[in-house]
Amino acid sequence: MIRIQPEDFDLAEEYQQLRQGGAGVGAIVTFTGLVRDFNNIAERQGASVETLFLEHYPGMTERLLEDIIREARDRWQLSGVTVIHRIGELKPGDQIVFVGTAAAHRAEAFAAAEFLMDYLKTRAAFWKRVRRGGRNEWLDMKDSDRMAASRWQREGKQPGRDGGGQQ
Amino acid sequence: MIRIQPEDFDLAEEYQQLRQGGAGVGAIVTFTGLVRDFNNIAERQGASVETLFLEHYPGMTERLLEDIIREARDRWQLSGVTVIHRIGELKPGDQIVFVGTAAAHRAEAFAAAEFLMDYLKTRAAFWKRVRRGGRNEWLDMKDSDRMAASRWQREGKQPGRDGGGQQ
Amino acid sequence: MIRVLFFGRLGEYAENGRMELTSPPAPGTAAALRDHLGAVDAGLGKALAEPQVMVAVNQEVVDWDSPIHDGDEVAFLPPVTGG
Amino acid sequence: MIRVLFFGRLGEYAENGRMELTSPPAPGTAAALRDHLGAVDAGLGKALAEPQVMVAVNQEVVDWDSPIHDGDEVAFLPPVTGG
Repeated sequence: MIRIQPEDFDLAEEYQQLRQGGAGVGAIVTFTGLVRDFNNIAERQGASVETLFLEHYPGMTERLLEDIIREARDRWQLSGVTVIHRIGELKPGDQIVFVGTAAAHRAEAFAAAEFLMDYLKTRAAFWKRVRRGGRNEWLDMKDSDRMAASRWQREGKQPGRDGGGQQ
Repeated sequence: MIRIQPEDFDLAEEYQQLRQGGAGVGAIVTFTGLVRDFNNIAERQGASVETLFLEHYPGMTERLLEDIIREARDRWQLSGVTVIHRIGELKPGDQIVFVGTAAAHRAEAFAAAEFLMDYLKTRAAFWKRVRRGGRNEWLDMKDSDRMAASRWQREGKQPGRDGGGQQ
Repeated sequence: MIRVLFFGRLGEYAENGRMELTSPPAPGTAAALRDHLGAVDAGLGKALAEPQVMVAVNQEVVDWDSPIHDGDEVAFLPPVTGG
Repeated sequence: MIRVLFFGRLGEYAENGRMELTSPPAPGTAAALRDHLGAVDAGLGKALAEPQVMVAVNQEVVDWDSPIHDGDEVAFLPPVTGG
């Protein structure tokens, strides 16, 4: 399930949903991303940051997320997958992204959740900007995110174009 | 925080606790283990299973969990760690174990949660038995769990005796 | 008509991050459209020339030599920063 | 007095999974205690001889040649199956 929304989400509700996967569900992993202190995010000094704003490409974002989830389901046996990404204005401490996975075994649930997060950071059509001193500043992708995502790529394949197969 | 208890736990409460780690918390990972269908767990045919029971070694269990958590905190920058393990009689679908980690970055939160689960499966003093046809049967450790735990060991060290250092 | 969308830091070069062209600039590739926009606005041209900028046609990321047809939606995408 | 605890499948060899010995069997090592118990109950002896069984003295896993003193708590631990 994919949701892109300005509204907040409720971890407990999402978890209960993932638990409904039947008697075979033995492992549920949830990842929740929170907005960290803005100035930390912007990673440089200057006027203090007023807001964090998330823009997306409606339509394309959903399509990319569907691809990502399909890829995760190809790689691992999953009984449930949920991806929620918030858009619009957020403040420090706010929940920004949720990934939940349910599987028979924990290795699958962990790997799929991490895979989805790595790809959300590097492939899904979201852009973050901060506003400070009355000006908008767009944030750059972190090298650590690029490296994290590259773990999942297989030799001789285009980034993000590799189909099934275990890591 | 470590809790060993017959009582069920509430994911939402544990999550809110982990969220209280201050403005630096950017990533919260939760793992919840559920009791799968008993006959599946016992992994062989026969009379149908009546109950699942978890025994532990009071005192030693807590000590081992403290060691494991200390090791996780040595390896990764964590702003919060929670481990809950239930004991006593459980039924299919019940929550049996919870691991929650909070960190600035998702890589740390994921790695620590997986590390803690691998060690809980192989090093903490818990034993599972099923009752069927009026007889108790103790379950064996799965090879997959042994292998998962061995990932974290460093060369030339005893299992479970390796201190700090990244994977 | 070609609908052109600009995301992230590219959005500042067009009102509301979008513009419309009556037809694809010759020879009708994504690269030609990029070069055309750069010729009109040097700042935009420089921003689009960044090596990490990608182009999507009808919401699918494509190579720069991909064709653009009348009615297409073309989007210029700087590196994403989601999650 | 030595307090001896048996966990998991080993528990069936002692009432409530525990027994008490007045003193450590000579020469006072964990292995000597294991052998002593095996001499009294062949079934228990066989179960304790499984290579994956571990011994803890005062809640610390130790080698089989570790000494056991009066007042110690000795526990025999089959492979764990938590989580």
